[in-house]
Amino acid sequence: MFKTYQAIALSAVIASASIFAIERAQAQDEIYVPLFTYRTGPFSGSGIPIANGLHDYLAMLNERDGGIGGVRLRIEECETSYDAKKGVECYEAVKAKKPVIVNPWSTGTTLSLIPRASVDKVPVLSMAYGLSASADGETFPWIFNPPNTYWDGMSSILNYIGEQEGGLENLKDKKIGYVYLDAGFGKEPIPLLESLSKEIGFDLKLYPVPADNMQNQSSQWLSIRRDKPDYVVLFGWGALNPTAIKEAVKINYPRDKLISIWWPGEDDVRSAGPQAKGIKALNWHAVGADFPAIEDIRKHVVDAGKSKTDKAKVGEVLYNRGLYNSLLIAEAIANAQKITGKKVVDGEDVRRGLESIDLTPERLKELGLEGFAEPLKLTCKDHNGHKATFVQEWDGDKWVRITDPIDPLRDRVKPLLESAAKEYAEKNSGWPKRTEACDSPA
Amino acid sequence: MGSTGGAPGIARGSNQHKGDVLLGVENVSLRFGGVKAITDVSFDIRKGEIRAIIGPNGAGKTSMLNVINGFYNPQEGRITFRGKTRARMRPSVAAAQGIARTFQNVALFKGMSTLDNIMTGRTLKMHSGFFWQLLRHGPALREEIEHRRFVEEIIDFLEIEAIRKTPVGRLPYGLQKRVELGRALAMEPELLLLDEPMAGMNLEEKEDMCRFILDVNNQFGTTIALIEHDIGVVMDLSDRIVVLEYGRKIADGSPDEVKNNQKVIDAYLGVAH
Amino acid sequence: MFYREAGQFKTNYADDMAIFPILQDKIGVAVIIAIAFIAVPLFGNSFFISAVMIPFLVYALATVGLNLLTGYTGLLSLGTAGFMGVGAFACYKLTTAFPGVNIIVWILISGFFSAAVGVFFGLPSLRIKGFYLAVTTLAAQFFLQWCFVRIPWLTNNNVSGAIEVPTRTLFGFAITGPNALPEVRYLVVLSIVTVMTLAAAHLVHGRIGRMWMAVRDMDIAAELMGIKLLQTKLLSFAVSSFYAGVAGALMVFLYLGSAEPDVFSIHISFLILFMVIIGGLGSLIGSFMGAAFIYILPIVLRYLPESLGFSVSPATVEHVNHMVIGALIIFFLIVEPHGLARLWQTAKQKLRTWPFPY
Amino acid sequence: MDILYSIFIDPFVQMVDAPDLLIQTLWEGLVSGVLYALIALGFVLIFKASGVFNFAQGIMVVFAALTLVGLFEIGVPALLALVLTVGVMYVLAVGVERVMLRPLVNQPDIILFMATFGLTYFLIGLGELVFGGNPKSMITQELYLPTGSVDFELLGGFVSLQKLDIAAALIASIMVAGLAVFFQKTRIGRALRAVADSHKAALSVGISLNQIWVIVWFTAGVVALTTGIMWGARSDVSFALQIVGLKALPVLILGGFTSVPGAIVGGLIIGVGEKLGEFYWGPLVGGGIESWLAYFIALVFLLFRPQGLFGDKIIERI
Repeated sequence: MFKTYQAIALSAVIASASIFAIERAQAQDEIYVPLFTYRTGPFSGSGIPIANGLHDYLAMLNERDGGIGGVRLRIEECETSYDAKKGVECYEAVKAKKPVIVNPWSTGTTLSLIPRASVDKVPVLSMAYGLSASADGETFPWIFNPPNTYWDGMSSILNYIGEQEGGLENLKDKKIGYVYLDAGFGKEPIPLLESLSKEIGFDLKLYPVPADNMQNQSSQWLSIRRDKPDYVVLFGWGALNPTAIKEAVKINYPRDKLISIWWPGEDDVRSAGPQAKGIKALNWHAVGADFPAIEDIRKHVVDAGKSKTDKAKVGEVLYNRGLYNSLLIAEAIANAQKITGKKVVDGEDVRRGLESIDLTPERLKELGLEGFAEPLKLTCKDHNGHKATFVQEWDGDKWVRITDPIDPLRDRVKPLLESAAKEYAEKNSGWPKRTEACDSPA
Repeated sequence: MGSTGGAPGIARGSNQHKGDVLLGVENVSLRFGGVKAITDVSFDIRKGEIRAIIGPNGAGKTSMLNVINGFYNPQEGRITFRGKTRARMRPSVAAAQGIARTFQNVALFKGMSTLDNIMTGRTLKMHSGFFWQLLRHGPALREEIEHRRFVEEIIDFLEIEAIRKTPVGRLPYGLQKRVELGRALAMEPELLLLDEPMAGMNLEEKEDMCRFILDVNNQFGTTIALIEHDIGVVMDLSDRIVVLEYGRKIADGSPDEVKNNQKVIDAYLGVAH
Repeated sequence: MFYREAGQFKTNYADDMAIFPILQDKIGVAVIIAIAFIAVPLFGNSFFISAVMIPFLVYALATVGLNLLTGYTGLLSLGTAGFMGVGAFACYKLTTAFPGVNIIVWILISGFFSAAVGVFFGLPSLRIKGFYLAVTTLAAQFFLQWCFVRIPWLTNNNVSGAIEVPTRTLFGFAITGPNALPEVRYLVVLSIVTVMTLAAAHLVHGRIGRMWMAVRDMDIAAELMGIKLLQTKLLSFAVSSFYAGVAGALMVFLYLGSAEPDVFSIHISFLILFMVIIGGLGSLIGSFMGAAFIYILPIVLRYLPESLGFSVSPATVEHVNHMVIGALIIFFLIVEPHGLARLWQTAKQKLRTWPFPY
Repeated sequence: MDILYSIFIDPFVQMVDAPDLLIQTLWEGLVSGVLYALIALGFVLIFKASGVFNFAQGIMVVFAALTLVGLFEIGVPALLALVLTVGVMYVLAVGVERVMLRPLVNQPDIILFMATFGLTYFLIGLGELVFGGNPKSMITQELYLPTGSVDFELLGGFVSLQKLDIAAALIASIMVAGLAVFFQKTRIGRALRAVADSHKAALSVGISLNQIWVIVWFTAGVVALTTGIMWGARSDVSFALQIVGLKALPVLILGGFTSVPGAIVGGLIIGVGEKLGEFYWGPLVGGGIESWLAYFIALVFLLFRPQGLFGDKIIERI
């Protein structure tokens, strides 16, 4: 028995030593890029392809180019299970290793990191999620959420619906249903929807899906059957999407009137079977693997067995989403090296690098991603870009782009953003004024 | 409570003279669904006496105790305690009025030590406020010490010093019964109900328990009502005896009267009806 | 040899009734407190303090609270996270409405809100017992979480639907918000947790604790001793929820810095129940052990392979982690169903007779 | 007044106005009720025979479904995969009995309850480790489950019944009937009922408790697999399903922990109740009340019948 206690005590000592070991000195010639990913938990369906895309692009740069500007990237994943608390823990764990950027991939974690970013000098890249107001670089110099906010996304969808009806004003007396995850993410666009519904005169119906009831949506879709909205907008995540699509098929809701924000992946739709054909979703980057850069990922990473992805899933929508995120990281680091002349850059440099992101078509071509996405330019003021998006349609097998770029209702979104940013700063009394210098005057 | 001071408990009841009715049971009937547990039973318990309730198994003795301390509410009849007649009441109210009891199958707080069990009996006498309790200082600590002193006297009285800090779950049955008696005594009851205090004991333990019961009655002047199967013990201990059978009272009187009552003899010898 | 109580005689009841009657225990506790207050902030790195110790203490506090209810009073609750949420949201409302009042005051006062809610959901406990009661507390959990999502007033109509922690100071030091140093936040949390744990120890060793345990062990007998069941149970709900509420407020204000409603999800309720049971029902020190086991062990397991130089994918680590924790829960329950606290006691008992066990 | 109207009158007006929707809602409620009932049934079986409040039942549903789909994905034919999965559930039952139940016999309920939490964690980890964490589509067609729907005109509207849901209801009924026969007619079934009545008495007449435990856990595993297939076909197979498993708790409360008919009736009441509540009354408070309504329904029932619908009346004795 005494042995048992000795063993317990010994293992406790070893174990606690490992906590302290976390803060290890990093090698001088590396750039540390932690990736917060979630390959487990109820949202892993969305998380896994994104994690693979994120990882593989950066890994490809390491393999093909030896990193960025000759400096290898140290890529480390931290598993968050899409739990804000674990996300914060990941942040604390990576902080000591001087990350040049963090990508929380969770709105909850992002919200916790926003105030810390400026203190710890770590820029936060929350790509098209997080706090919409953080698009305002004046108030949030350390937070970046390109290329769209949810408000942009929602207004693009409305714009698209308007186009279908021959003009936004024709939405008057139409009924628009909104099915959303009942959490910050899904609730964010509601103020925009409500103000537009008043202004244009369409009837807005809300169908919240509680997070713990994602796989049990029949009442929401029955209500849709009762209310017969002309269009349904879907803001879902994780298991919400496939279930919603199945339910839509079940009540025989016209598939072409169902338009989702940019999160459903191929798997989400595929599981609903052939009847899911015609469902639409927003997107801002290409789907597919026909790009030299992705060929390189195949060659250097996937085929070399250095990726966890399923080969067939390279080029799927969420994989490419992760890839786009890593593209921004890489660009920011490259820019930072250019601006500072240093090889090994730190968080402050990368923040400047992010503010001078300018992905022109030429630059994209240079990167082997010609036509992969719309050009994107960030400035000190605008950390988002509010880019146009396009609509893609599920043809039963893959997503197919069906529209030209659709602009968000920028004039509607802008005042909302500004007031939200102002409100945030006011509520958090003592919110610091921007002191960071600007490299690219807008 | 003044009695917690110099000579705790001792003075209690001694100035009231034996003989006044302390508890009156009038025409009580108790049913569970269709089953009659008690039918139209009346008797009384006088101050300072030891009153035994006997009868064969299933005669309704324990139910009677449960009625007296408010755990069951009879469908008919009245209970008068210390001159006050009551209708329905919660057991905690009966406790507050001065009725304590022990149980047929020991009902101690198994996870707590002997000391804590007996201290729990003092609950009603402790009044220090919640916030003093949080601090365990001032009135709370004083009170705790004061009552600890009282409880230690009970522990001395019952000769269970050695098991003071033992969790009662680990004690042998006989000692558990003793601790249970201690817990009831800690309440300084006016009326003490003992449900088979000697069940399952060997002779020596029984003698100890008899001694304690008599001492409680003599020293503290506590009125005692007890249920017991050992007729010998009952005859020796009690002042008066009430006999129940099938929920009805068949005899009531001094040990001698009861002993010679034909109905009682029939009931115990099982004469065919 | 060193851990002996022989020769330590108590000459008065106060000494005998002390929370730690044995001298070595007193010294031990003093050493632990000294380490916690001095050594940890001096030598701990930022990760250890802010991602390990602070949340550990917060969970330990909530565990102490749930232990008062489940371990001492015998009422099973799966609504702890909901009550924590009430504390957090109340604290947020209070400090944004009255920013002038010190945040620590509000953190403590928010406990009262959660206590009130706890009492409300404790009302059915008079009629409903055991696992049945657990389900009614699940109603509290889900209903409260729904309220956090659904009532925008609670988040001051924040578009993000989350509460964000403003900077607040104490003696000129920032104790909440991004500028608060981990050491400062840690000391604040540690002080509150220490004081409240001590208060809990006082409660359970006194009249109220005995009443709770009496209700737990045999409610009928307790009632016949004059203990009013409903009041006693509700008091337990109130105190327990108070602890949970303060823990919730600490979690958001001194650890996370912002919170969406799903921070207080059912998983946290379960986690805290694990901590109570693994630590030991009815043991305060066990609450800390349980919290350490359930909260710190996964962190250790997560970073162990890395610090030993193995490269394992974090997802795999997470999966193995789940399996190891699950297996360890079962293992510990088999070895010692009364929890780590009992294991600790047994160890002390052995130490007492060491090196001559006969 | 408006509030009262919208609470007490308007929903009923809606029901009368659109009877097809009412029927559809009732149907949806019944279907999810059947699935809740199946999860609860697993609980009841285990609780009856071993007194264990098996929290892991929800995760067993996911684990079983995941095993089935996982096996299929690595190339095992669907029906063989089904058989293999049943085998896996048997191995699980034996493992649980050997490793968990046997050493923990005679421990208090709460300890066994906690142990099933441990099992839950373990199965989550194991499932994700072996089959990956990404959600999978149920192999509906490969298992010859019908898809599509039966629509018919009714009272001026239409009601659409998913063939899959009909199949689910049918399979559930067959399963329950089969279990009933099993318990009533077979030797093992009688032994099982004996164990439920009294462990000691059962032991004294020579029934092997260990064997019984393996059988009930295995049966619960098969029930879990059925549930997993059905629910997986409705949404998909992922660990998010385990939260749905929690809904079995209010069902159990309603039905009583030991009553098989109770689990079924309770499941249907909860299923129908929460769908009606969400559909007709949910919009009054902004919707999403389904997450807690079931627990409230159970709570209200409990206040009037603390022993559940089918439980025996509790008489306290001292």
